[in-house]
Amino acid sequence: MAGYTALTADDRAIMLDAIGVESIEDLFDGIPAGVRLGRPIDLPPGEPEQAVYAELRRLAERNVSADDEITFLGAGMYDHYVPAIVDMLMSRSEFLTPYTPYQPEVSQGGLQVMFEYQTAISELTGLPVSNASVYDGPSAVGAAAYMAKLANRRAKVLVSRGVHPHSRETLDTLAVGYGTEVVEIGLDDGVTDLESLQASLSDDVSAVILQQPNFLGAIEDVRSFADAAREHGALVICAVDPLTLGVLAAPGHQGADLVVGEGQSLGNRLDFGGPSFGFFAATEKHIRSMPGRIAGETTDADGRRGFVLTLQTREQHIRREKATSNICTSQALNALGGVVYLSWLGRRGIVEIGELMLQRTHYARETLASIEGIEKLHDRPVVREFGLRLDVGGADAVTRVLERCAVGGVNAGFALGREYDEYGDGLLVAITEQRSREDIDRLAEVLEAAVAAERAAASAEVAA
Amino acid sequence: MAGYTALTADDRAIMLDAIGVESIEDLFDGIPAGVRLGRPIDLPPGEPEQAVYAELRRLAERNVSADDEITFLGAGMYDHYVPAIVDMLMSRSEFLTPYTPYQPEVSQGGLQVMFEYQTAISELTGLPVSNASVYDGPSAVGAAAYMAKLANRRAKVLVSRGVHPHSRETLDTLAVGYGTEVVEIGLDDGVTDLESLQASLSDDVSAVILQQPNFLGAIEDVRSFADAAREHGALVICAVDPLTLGVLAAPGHQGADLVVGEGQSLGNRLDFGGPSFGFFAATEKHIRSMPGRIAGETTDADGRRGFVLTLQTREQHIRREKATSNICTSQALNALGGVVYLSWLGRRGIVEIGELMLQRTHYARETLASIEGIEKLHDRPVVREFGLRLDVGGADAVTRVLERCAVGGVNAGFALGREYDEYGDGLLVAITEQRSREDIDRLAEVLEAAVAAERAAASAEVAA
Amino acid sequence: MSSLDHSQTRQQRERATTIFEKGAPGRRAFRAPDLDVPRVDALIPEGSRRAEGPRLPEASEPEIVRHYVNLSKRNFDLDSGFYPLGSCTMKHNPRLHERAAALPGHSRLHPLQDPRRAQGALELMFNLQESLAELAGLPHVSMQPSAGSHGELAGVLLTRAYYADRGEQRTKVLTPDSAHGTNPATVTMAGYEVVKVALDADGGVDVGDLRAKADESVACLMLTNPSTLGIFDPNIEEIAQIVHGVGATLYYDGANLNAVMGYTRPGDMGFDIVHFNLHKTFTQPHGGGGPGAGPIAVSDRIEPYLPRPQVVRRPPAVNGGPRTPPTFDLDHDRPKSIGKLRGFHGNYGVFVRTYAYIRSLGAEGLKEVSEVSVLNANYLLARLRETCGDRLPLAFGERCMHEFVLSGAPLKKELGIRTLDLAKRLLDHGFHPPTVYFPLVVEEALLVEPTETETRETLDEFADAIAAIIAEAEEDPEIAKNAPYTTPVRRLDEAGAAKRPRVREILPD
Amino acid sequence: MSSLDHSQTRQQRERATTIFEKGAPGRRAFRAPDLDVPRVDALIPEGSRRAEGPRLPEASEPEIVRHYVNLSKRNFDLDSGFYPLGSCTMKHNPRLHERAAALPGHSRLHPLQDPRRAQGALELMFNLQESLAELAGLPHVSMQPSAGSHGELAGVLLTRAYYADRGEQRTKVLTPDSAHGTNPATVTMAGYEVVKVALDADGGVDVGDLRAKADESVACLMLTNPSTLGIFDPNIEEIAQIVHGVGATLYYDGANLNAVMGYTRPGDMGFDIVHFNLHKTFTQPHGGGGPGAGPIAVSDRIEPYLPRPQVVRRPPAVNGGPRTPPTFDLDHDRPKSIGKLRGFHGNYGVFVRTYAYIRSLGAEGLKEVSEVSVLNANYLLARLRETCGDRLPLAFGERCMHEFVLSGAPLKKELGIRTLDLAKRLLDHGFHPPTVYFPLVVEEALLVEPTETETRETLDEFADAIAAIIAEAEEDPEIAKNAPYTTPVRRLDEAGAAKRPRVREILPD
Ligand SMILES: Cc1ncc(COP(=O)(O)O)c(C=O)c1O
Ligand SMILES: Cc1ncc(COP(=O)(O)O)c(C=O)c1O
Repeated sequence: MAGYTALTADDRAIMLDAIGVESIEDLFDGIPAGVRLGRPIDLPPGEPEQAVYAELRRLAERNVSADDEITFLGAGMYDHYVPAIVDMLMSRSEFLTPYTPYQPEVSQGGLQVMFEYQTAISELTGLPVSNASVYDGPSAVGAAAYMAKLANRRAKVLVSRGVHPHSRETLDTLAVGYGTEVVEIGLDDGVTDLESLQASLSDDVSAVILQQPNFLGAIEDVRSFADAAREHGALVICAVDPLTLGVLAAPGHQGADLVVGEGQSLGNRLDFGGPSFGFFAATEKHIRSMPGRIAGETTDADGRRGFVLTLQTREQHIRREKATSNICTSQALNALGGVVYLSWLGRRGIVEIGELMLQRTHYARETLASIEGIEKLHDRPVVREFGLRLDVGGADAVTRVLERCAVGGVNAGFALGREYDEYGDGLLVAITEQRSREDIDRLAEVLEAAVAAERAAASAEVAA
Repeated sequence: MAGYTALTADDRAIMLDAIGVESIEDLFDGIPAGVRLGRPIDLPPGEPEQAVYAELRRLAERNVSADDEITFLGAGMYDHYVPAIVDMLMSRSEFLTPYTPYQPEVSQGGLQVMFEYQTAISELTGLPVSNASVYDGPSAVGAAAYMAKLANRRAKVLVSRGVHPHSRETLDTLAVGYGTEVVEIGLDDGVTDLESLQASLSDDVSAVILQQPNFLGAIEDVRSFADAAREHGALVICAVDPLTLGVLAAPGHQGADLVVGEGQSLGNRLDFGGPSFGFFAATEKHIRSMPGRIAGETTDADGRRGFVLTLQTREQHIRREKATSNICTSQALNALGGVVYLSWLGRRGIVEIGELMLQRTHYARETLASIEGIEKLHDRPVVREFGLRLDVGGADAVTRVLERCAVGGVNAGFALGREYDEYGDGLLVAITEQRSREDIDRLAEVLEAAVAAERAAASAEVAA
Repeated sequence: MSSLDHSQTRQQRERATTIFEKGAPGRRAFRAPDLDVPRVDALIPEGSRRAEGPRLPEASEPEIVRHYVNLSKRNFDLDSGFYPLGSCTMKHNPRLHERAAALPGHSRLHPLQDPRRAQGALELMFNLQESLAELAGLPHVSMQPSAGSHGELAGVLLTRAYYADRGEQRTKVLTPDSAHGTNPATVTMAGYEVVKVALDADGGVDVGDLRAKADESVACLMLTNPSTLGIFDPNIEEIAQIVHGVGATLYYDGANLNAVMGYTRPGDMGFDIVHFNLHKTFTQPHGGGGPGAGPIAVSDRIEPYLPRPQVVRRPPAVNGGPRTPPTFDLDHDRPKSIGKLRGFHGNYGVFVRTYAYIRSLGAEGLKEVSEVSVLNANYLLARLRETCGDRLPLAFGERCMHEFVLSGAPLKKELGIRTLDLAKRLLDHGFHPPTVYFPLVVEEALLVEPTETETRETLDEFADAIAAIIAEAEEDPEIAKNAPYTTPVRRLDEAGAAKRPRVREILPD
Repeated sequence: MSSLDHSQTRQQRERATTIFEKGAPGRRAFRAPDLDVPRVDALIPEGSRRAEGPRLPEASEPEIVRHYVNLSKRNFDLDSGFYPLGSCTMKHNPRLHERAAALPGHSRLHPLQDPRRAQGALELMFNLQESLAELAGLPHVSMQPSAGSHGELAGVLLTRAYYADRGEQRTKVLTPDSAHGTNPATVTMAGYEVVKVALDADGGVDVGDLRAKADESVACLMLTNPSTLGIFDPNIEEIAQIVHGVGATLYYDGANLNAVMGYTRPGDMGFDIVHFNLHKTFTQPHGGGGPGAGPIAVSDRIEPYLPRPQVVRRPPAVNGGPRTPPTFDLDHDRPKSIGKLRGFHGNYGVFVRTYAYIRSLGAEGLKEVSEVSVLNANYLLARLRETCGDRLPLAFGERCMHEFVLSGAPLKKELGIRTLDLAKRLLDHGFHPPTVYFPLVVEEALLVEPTETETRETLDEFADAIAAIIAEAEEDPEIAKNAPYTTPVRRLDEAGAAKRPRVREILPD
């Protein structure tokens, strides 16, 4: 008996008899000979639980996790603390193992969680309508541009170069399918170039896409962009880190029509990039063209309050080729983690944690920028992340500096040259509530030494 | 707000008003001035969850756990694999957070688990009656001797030197209280000396206490001892490792009246020694003098099958000074882990795992005993553990050998000299299903080198 | 006067209140770390500073725990009962997988960690790609898609890229009537026109219709095999010939792979692209609607277009200095790639679980999965046909693969009981109902998939419950029509919900 | 004919079946590792070899999971509802503690690991000893006892060792009538005679009676303060004087420590020995009856007799070579020790949780615990006195500490409703009842302890439920007498269970 099956020889005999066949093989008669595998599957034999666990442990130990170093790596996913109640609730059978709530009478738990999640996302983003999750942040950006296209049928979208590179690349990939032209708007001194945007706006622009804070951690002036876009009837899509929304203005209050983003910072693990969740919020008028599940409130036959999946006529299982999206399975459990986290954080906590990140980020930026050979990438206000320029001689040298820091037990951040040619000497440093002043001071120490060593090595090379 | 409390300033005002006092302080009026603390508690201030978790991680990392080395350390607790479903079920709120099932109508889950646990222990031990757990193995031995005393009011117990030293010491400690004289019966070639026991038996012997397998891993001839004891009307108490009872005869079938033991090997973690659970099984006639909770089957007002705590008139909360024991809170959750583990292991698994340990133990013993400078402690059949003699010059040298092995990532076992003066050169090696042949071969390699090095160092010293 | 209404359960008695309605102003669970750096004011420009914080809940930790624990009890779940939801493969979710995925080396690993310091994760992904390739019978795998529909989108975009690269203009994608809704929806999103292919009398693809519609304008045929009717298409070879004959690609919707492992593979059947639903066949828990993962396997000709980055194994370096690429690496250098479908590398946490599952079962175990899932389905079918075959007939044929479709049409016609009523009444019996009203080609459809991890006893109990409900309906159809009675809420007004959508809690200011 | 009996819930309808009745011969979850060494026969002597294995369950993993998950749903638990079980301190159990205790460095640490390689565990235990000493106001701590009653036993055995060492013969231990059952039971097990001390009119120790009974034959007075009546004994100083006056020791049953942290300490009151219930005051989850831990703190004169080994901190070594003792160590060299009370070092996993709790709360948080627990108790008391003070009066005094005792005597006399009936009816309202029929000195006692982690709203709801039940009983007492109605089973036949004990499942051979 393998594969968590339960049938004994007796069971099998009784069952085959009831079916009226001789053997299990007979049940596969319908598969034509020409397409049969005709040999055993070429995979190793199964192993006991203890052996499989040991192997997974071996693999885990070959990774350097955020538990193993002091990490300032962010660039889209962040080392935030996940409170224990999130794990506990996400692992309850009742939340972990059901399917999408197709039978609402026995799914009120999951449905109400979605309703609460939607409420929280709506509060954070400042928009009245949220769906119950999409895959992740970048795919949410792609989905938002698709929705814009469905809404106004215009030919192109303008996307800020400050939007996460993965979001931009996902947008490019998907836009080829639904036939939207993607035009990039450059950065100027760390933030999206408003003039360049204005120059690119026209009546065939479906949407303008910004990120807040942008990939460099800088705070964008969302309202100005929204005003500009609105003049041309373009929708404004804003990707945002929800955990900054205790201190940063809600894009929905600043004119954004769609607010989307990556939910990992809300109680989800790093998990090497997934699963987490994407969120997707919109103004009222777009409710019937949103992608994904939406939970709605209603009453039962006796008048009790209850929740259902609503507006399903948007969805693929009802509307098929006319659906507003193809999404089916999304990230419900991760969204549960999100709303539990937000409940734990609470109305005051969301402000406090934002303020803490803001202050520590400022401290870190000033401390690091005062080191010989290091300067700020730009002077714009930042929150939770910021860019530096390392005067070490370009992208390869930055990589070597990072390696030197890693030896000292510090992951100094993300080498911007991996995604931005123009910032080959750039380093992106993320600061969460997990990084204390002590950690930051340690980073300063290690980074200072690494930069100095790299510069010394470079001048030695020049001298030689 | 700290301490997981919820009262806001508003709440407090309303509540104080309802009570009719001015301040919370007033509620403590009844504490006389002379006994007041009169200063703040001298402990550090509280910390956020993330900081406390970080500190607990720091402490954890200062321990070398069974995950960090290949360990052959046993001597009462063993590195068995704990299946994931045990953790999952033990952490379900419904099992984790209730009190002792005083209200059976809303505690059928816990009560039925106890009933199932009792059934499993009864099957393992070969005795019809089990309680729902005691603290641990050693305290179970102490409790068994007390029960023997209640049963026959005799003056002394005979305890084999093969019984776990902690059990013997616990027995000594408790026996001082209830006034029983403890006489030790020595070992002969690894097992309890039957002749010496026979010589010590008399009509004032309340009970004879054995362990199966004994502390040295050797298989005792329980039946012969039971026959001898019975002749003098003494009860036979057998402590046993339950995980060997798929291959070793049930002591209850060999004449033991009480079978007790440490339950850690049944799906419980090492936890630096606890919590795990002790089990306690007896023949029918002792049911009304057992210590601890016992779940019993009954019916409800409508005739439904149900379970209750039964025979409570034995217990302290009813009988007070006449109770058969003072035990109240025991180890229910750990016993749940035990019965889930046994269900997972199953009727065939308990035999298979016993057989596996038996075979690998034999292999390890033969392999190690063939190393230069190492010999078997005795030739008796063993299961799951065995003793070796290291010809390195005594207890201190054995400790140094162990340290050398530790440097090689192997915990070679328990230095018998820590508990047995007569085995100063002894090493006790435990083999569980987690220790593969590869692990054993690695132990052989490391131990061989360590013994050789120690011998070389010793002769160098002699030469110098 | 009773202090309680005994006609209702406690859950029914209590009004559902959200976490936003609980707690009180000022309550909290979180405690912020102390500010350990000098405070600086005005770090955020005025216009970008939030004036009033979002109205998140204000509750103590005990309140939050109780709220969600009690909410969880308003869910039916697989760990508590039988969940024969067709097409969804609700098989047992081993907890080993959760334990393994939670190891900090996996769960606390940053996706942008230097590949040299993420060798375990990359090795796992690489090995998993190899395993999935073997199961697909197709050599190349991308782990990036996050669900089945995401895999479909990847697949159709790959097809598009393939033709674009060849300079071919194709505009249509064929799907049979029995296709899952995600298939046609995907086609639209990928900018193709959907063309439906009819089914033949046995529930398979109507080969004549296919032949008629297959021409040079067709980019792809998307197929599930066994289909959503639980039938293995006997004409699969001919179908593949026709599709390939016009130069189109063949896409395999892998949702039903659970039926055929060890017997046949999409690649063996001629498919070019296949997605896996790791949350079906490979037992990632469904989480009430995700997360899942929908990796794809493709043939050589599609490979150049796969999403970026790919996990690769590099040949061992000759002079392994610090600048040598690591053994397992991320290959971003894929000039023809369609690009990215999402952030980072896909749902890695799901991969860990799948990896554990494949290692636990091995080659034989995976074959046993398919065998027992088919045996269980056929046994349950036999039991149901025996007791209520006339009221609830099998839609097509005599037997099935891992699932089967019954038609509730006779029940509706003869007793006035709709499939929905039957489903709701099953809730009272403690079972999750099968999938209802899908596939669309069967009137009053009931799609039943027991999976391999259920016992014979459970199948018997389920069959008995269906029989009891039908017997009950023969006498009094009203009972089923008003079911359920015992659930936390009773039948819900879905139309009302859609008419005036209330999709968030209204909060006091 | 309905297919179901709607007068019952599903749980009520289903017969309870044990895991031994589930499954089928040959089913299994465990898979053994392959035998990787040469097989040798007859390794066990014939007479010691088991002929037929124990009849353990034979079930698949999914069956086991479903069985226990469904069983769990037949429990009431603290995470789901209010649990005001007096004397048990059912406060919120933070999950942080479970997470911390599960870290492999703690949970996978062998108790016999070389102390050099267990420095984290020993440091934790040492620090915890220090914290508990501060809270007890007594300088020395042993972590070994596994529960309150185990701590009591340790305490009385320590007293015995102390007198034995001094050559004094004492034979009696005093306990007040309100003492918990473990107190007298412990006394007997430790070989002393129990002598009861009367209570005075206010529920405190009758000082006159104490004075009369306290003489040189008395070894100890065991006291809970606040007592199990929730009353802080105002005469504690005099009591201590009397006991110490005859040379006896004073033992503090720490079950009620939750009431007084930051206000007073057992040591300040004159106690010599105190046990803590880490599963009460320090929120170790109760687990349906353990595990707990009952560490003890003692005064200087008792210290030499503490159990072995003790965790100690060694002064930093001058020349720290490999043979230097580690900083934190186990001291076995305690010649006057009473020895061991159990294996190894106590319930370490519980210590990790307690440590986390004390670090989370800190000095102020612990004081707030006591303040709010007392405030909550007094508020609930005030609410109950307001609505049903005549039917359910407070047994003693006007106010309380962290818990209070009501007497159901009027209710019984006037309406024929016993405290038991009230408790059972509370179950229908979704509350766990308070402790009933304890302490024994109050007729029809109801001992209510809300704890500090409950909200005001919860206390109000509970008070309302009690009021509703009493109002209901005024009209129709039969309802309460036959309660509960909505639980998985209804009132159980306890007498029958005790008469013909069935304490295990009967199995087929
Ligand atoms: C046949 C079929 N295809 C595709 C899908 C879509 O998969 P997912 O939900 O993972 O997007 C499903 C899921 O229900 C399905 O059953
Ligand atoms: C007052 C009192 N003393 C002692 C005890 C015994 O504690 P334990 O159950 O931990 O043995 C209890 C527990 O109920 C108690 O309430």
